[in-house]
Amino acid sequence: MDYYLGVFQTIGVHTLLGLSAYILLLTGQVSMAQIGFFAIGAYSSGVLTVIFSWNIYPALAFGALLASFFAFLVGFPALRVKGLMLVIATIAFSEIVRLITFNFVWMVEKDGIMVGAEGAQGFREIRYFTTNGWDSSQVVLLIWIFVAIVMAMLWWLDRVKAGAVLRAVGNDELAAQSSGINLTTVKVAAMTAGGFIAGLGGGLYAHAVSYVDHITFTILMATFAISYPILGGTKNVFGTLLAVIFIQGILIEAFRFLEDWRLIIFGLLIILVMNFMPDGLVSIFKKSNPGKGN
Amino acid sequence: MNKFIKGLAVSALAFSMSAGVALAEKTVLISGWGAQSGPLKSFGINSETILKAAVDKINADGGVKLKDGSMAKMVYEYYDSRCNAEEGIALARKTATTTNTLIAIGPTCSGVAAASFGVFQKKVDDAGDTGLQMPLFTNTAVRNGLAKISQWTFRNTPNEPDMYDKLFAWIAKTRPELKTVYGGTETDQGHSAGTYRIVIIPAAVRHGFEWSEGPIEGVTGKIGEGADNVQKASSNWLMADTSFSVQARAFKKSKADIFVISSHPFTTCGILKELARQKASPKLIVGLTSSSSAEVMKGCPKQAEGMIIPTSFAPVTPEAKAVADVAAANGASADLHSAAAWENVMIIKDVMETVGVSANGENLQADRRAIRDGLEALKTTAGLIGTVTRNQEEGEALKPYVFVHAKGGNWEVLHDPR
Amino acid sequence: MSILKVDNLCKNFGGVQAVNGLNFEINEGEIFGLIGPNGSGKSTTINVICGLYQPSEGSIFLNGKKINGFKPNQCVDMGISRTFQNIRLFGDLTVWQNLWVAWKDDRKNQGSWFSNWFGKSESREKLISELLSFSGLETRANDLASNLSFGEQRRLELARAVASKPKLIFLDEPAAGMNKEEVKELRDRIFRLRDLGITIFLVEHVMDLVMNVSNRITVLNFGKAISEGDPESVQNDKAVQEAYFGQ
Amino acid sequence: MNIEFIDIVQALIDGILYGSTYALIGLGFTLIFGAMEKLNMAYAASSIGGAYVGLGVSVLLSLPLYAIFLIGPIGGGLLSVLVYICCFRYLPSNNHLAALMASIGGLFFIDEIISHETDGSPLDFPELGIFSEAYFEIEFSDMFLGFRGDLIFVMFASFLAMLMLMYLLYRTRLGLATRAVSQQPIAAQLCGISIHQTNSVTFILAGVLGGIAGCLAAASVGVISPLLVLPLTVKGLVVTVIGGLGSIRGAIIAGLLVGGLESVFLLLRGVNERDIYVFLLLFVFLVFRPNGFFGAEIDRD
Repeated sequence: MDYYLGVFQTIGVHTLLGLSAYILLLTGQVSMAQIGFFAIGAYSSGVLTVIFSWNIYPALAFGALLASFFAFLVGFPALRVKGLMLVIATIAFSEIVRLITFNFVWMVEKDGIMVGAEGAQGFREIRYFTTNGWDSSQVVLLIWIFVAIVMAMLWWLDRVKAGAVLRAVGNDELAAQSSGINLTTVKVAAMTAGGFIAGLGGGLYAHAVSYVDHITFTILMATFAISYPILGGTKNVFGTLLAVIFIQGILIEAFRFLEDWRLIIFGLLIILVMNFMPDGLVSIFKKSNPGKGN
Repeated sequence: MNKFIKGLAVSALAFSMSAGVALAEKTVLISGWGAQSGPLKSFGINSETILKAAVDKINADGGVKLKDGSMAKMVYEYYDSRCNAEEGIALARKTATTTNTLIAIGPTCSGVAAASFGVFQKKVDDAGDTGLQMPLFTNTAVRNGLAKISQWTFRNTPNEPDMYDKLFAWIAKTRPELKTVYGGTETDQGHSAGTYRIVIIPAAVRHGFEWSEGPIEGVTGKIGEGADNVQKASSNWLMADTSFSVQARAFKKSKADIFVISSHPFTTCGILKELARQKASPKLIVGLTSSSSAEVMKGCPKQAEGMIIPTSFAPVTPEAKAVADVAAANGASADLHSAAAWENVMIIKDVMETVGVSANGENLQADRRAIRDGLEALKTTAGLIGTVTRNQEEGEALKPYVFVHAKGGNWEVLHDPR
Repeated sequence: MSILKVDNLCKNFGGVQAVNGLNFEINEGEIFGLIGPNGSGKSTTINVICGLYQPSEGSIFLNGKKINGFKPNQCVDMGISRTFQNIRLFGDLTVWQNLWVAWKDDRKNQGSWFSNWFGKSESREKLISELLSFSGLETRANDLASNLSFGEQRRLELARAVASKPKLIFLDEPAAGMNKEEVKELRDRIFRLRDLGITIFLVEHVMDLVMNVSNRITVLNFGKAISEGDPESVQNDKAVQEAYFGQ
Repeated sequence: MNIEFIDIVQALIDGILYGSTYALIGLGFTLIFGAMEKLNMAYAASSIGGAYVGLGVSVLLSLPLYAIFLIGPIGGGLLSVLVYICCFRYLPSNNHLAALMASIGGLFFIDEIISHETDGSPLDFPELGIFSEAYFEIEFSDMFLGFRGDLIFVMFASFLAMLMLMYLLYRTRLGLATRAVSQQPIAAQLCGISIHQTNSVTFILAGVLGGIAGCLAAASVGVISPLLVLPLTVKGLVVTVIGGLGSIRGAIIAGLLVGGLESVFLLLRGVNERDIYVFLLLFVFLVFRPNGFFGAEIDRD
C-alpha cells in the first residue's frame, strides 16, 4: 500500500511541477527555470524544518514564497528574451541554482548527528513527516490537497479575465499589447505564480522523499516539467495531470520491468506525440482541431 | 529483449500470486535494486549477475530450511533504480509494502542509499516513527557512515577508514623515502569526494605524509576533520568532465611524491592520461576503492601502471576465485562491490535458517523483524577472502582487504595483510 | 480641437527612411484618411504612433500630451486603439473572450484591481453584448476566434479595438479582401463609431471607402506627405495621380 | 596552489584549445538554427552517436583505427538526417515548441540507446596517433607553456570546418538555397527550391560536422561515454548564443572564448563554481547582448 501511496506522492509533486510550467506556457513562455524554483522551495523549506525545527506549513509557505520571489526577479530579464532564447536563458538559471545547491553547505548538530545540507553529498534526513508520526496516506492527502487547490485556482483562472489575458499573450503578444495589456505585468505575474507553485512542489517533494541533492534538479527534470503541459496540451489543467499520470504512473512505475527501455520509450513517445498531436495528448478528446493562431 | 520477456514473466507471476493462485512451491523472496541504466549501469548489472549466481547455488544445494523444517526455494527480484534517489525511494517503498520480500539488497549508488535509508524507521519499536520496516542489506554503496541512518539498514561494504589507514601505514613503513602527498577528487560523486576528504587525506596526514603545499588548516589526521579545507586545497573535477589539463598541471606543479586520485574509473583514466601527457611523474599513485575494477584496466592500463588501491575483493582464495569465474562466465565482473552480493546472499540464508522463517510471506512482518534482529546479532560473518567482523552499533562491516596494484593490465595483489 | 498632432515624424530602419518628416493634425470626431501606394510608409506611421516602434525623430501629441516612445498598452490607456493589416486575433480564445481581454471599464467607475482581473461586472456584460451585436457576432460568441470566417474575423478585430473604449481608433486597411457588400457594412460601422464620438484614422487601399467616409485625407509617398485636403481636392491633385499611376 | 600569472596564461591556452570542440558543436547548432530558426536539441547526441557508430562499425569489421574518423562523420550525418525526419520534417513549420520538444525526445532516445548498448560504461576511443603523442613546450622566462598536439589539431580542424562551411554557404548554389529557405521559405519554394531537400542537406552537413566533432572530442579525451552528451549539449547552446544564433564565425570565437574562460574560472575558483560563471556569462549576454557577437537581429516580428 505504502508503495502505491509513494507513487501518488510522486504524481502529485510532478503535477505541481507541471502546472507551474503550464501557467507559463499559457503566456507562450517555455521555461526550463521551473526546476530551479522547485530546488529553491525544496532546500529552503528543508532548512527550515530540519535546522530551525519549524512546523511544516510555514516552512512550505516560506519555500514557495522564496521561490516566487526569485521567479519575480527572473521575470524581468526573461522579458527581454523570447522563444528559444528564453529556453536557453532559463536552462542557465536552473543550472546556476543547481550548482549553488551543489555548493550549499549548512549543517548543524542535532541529537548527536550532523544534519542539514552537505554540498555535493546532498541534503539528508528531511524527516519531518516520519518523526512527527505522519503516515504515508496523510502525506499523500496533504500533497493532493495542495494539488487540488492549485488545480482549482487555475481552473477558476480560466473563467475570469486574467486567464483569458494569459492566453491572449500566449497567442499574440503584439495584439495583446495593442489591446491594452501590459506584457511586463502579465509575464512577471505568470512567472511569479509559476515560481510559487514550483516552490510549493519542491517543499512537498523534499519532505515526502526526505532527501534532495543537486542531481534531482538537472535538466532532465526541467524537461519533465515542461513536457507535462506540452504533452498534455494547454486546453485545460487536466491535460497536465493526464500527462503526469501517463508518464510517472504508467511509463515509469507500471513498466518498471522494462528497465532502461523506459527512458528510450519516453524519448520515442515525445517524438511520436509531437509528430501526430503537436497540440498535446488532450487533442484526442477534441473533435475539431483548431490550429494555433498566428 | 531477454529482460523484457523476463519482466513480463515476473509481472505475470506477481499477478498470479495476487490473484490468489496457490503456488506449488514454497519460496522465500529477497529483492535487490541498483543502477542498471545510465552511466553507472555496470554496478547494478554486476550485482544482479552475482546475486543470481548465489541464489542458484543455494537452490542447487536444496534451498533454505524453514522454521517448520521443510525446505523452500530462494527467489529474487531485481529492479533498476537508475542511480536516482527518487527511484530508489520508490523501490524501497514498493518492495516493503507490496511484495513478500523478507530482506532487500541494495542499492548500488551511495546517493541513493543516503536517500532511501532515510525512509526506513530510524529506531525499531518507535511507534511514532512511520518509516519502512524491512531489513536492507547493502553490498555496493560504500560512502562512509550510512548504515547508522536506520536500525533496519545494514551494509556489507568495505570499511574505507580502516583500509586507507592501514594502506598509508604500510606505505610509510615500506617506502620511507616518500614524504609529500597531493590529490584531487570528483566532487559531484558522493562516494569519491566523501572518502577523499573525510578518509583518505586525513589517513595520509595521520601517518606523517605532508600535503605538498604545506599543512592544510584543520586537518589533524582525525577522520573528517578539516574536510572542507581538504577539498579546497585539492585540484578537483566533475564526473562528466573531459578536460583535465588544468588539474593535471596543478598535480605536476605540486611535485608531490604521492598523488591521490579519488574518483570512479571514467575520470580516473582521464586524469591519468593527462598526467602522463604532461609527464608528471609521481613516485606513487593511490586510487579509490571503486576504481579497482575492470573498467580502469580496460580504459588506461598503461597510465594506471603502479596505482595502488585497497580492496575488499581479489581472487586470492578458492571461494573468491570461484565467484570471479562465475561472474566472468555470465559476462559480468566480480569486484569489491558485486562480490559482496554473494556474501550477502549467503549471510541472509544463514540468518534465515538461524531465526527460522515461514515461506511465501506468511508472518511477513514478524519474519522481517526476526531477520533484522538476527543480522544485528551477528558478530562475524564468513567473507570470500576471510572473516568479516561486524560493527553492529552502526550496522557496518569490517572486511578483510588486500592492497592491489595495476600491473601489466591486471590488478595484482601487492600486499596481503590478512 | 485637435486630438492628435504629429510633428516632423521620422522613422528609419537602418538606412531606409520609411517615414520622413510627416506633419498632420486630426480633429476630434473626424474621420481622417491616410492613403498612398504600397511601401509609402502608411503602416509604419500607425505603428510608430501606436507605440510599436520608437520614432527616430519628431513628436506625437495626444490631446496636447507628448506620447513619444509610449508602449502600445500605454497608448491604449491613453485612449488609442487599433486594428492590424493582417488580422491578429487571439485564436485560442472565444469571440467573447477576445473582447473581454481588451475590455476596460470607464475610468470613473473603474472597479478595484481585483474585480478587473478576477471579478464580474455588469457594465462589462453590457458592453460586450453591445459589441457583439455591433459586429453581428451574437451567435458566435462562444466559438473560437480561429474558427471564424475571414469577414467575421475582421469584424471581431474591429469590435475588439472598440472594447477598450478608445477616443481615437486606427484602422489599418480594414476593407482588404472584402466584397462590396461587406465594405458597405464596414462603412456603416465606421459611421456608427464616429457618431459615438470616436475619432477615426483610416489607412486604406479601397479608394471607394476612403473617399466616401473621410473628412480629410493625407497622401503619403516615400514617407512624405505629398498632398492634403478633402477627398475631392486630393483626388484631383496631380502629384497624387503621379504617385499612383506614374507619369 | 599559489597562482601565478603564467598559470592563468597556461589555463587560458589549455581552455582555448579544448574550446575548439565546443566550437565545432556550436557550429552545428548555429547551422541548423540559421537554416530553420529552430533548435535541434538532439544535435550533440547525434554527434556523439556518430562517434559511437564509427567506433562500433570499425570494431565489428576490424577496420584500421583511422576508419573511425571516416565512418564517424558518416554516422553523424545519418543520425542527424534521421533526427530531421523524426523531429522536424513532419511537424508544423511554425510550431517551434513542438520541434524543440521532439528533438529533446530525440536527445533522450539517442542517449539512452547508447547507454543501453554499452551498459553505460565508457569505451576506449583511439587517440589521434602522433598528434596525441605530441606535446609542445615553449620556454618563457624559465617557465614553460605547454600545448597539446591533438588539441591543436582539433583547433585547425574546426577552423577548416568553418572555412568549408562559409564556402558552402556563400559560394555554392546549395548555400544559396539554404539561405533562401531560411529567409523566405515560401518565396524559395516558388523558385523551385525544395524546402525539405535543402533542410535535409543542412542536417546532413551539420551531422557530418557533428560526427567529426564527436570523434575529435572523444579522441582528445581518449574515452567515449554517454556522459559526454548533456554537458556538450549545454555548452554547445551556450556557445551558440554567445556567438550569435546563426553566426558561423561567432560560434567559433565563442567556442574558444567559453573554453578559455571556463578553464580560467576552474583555475581561480575551483571546479564546483566553474560552471556558475559560465552560465552567468551567458545570462549577461542574453540580457545585454541577446544577439551575441555576430547574430542577426532575431527580435523581429
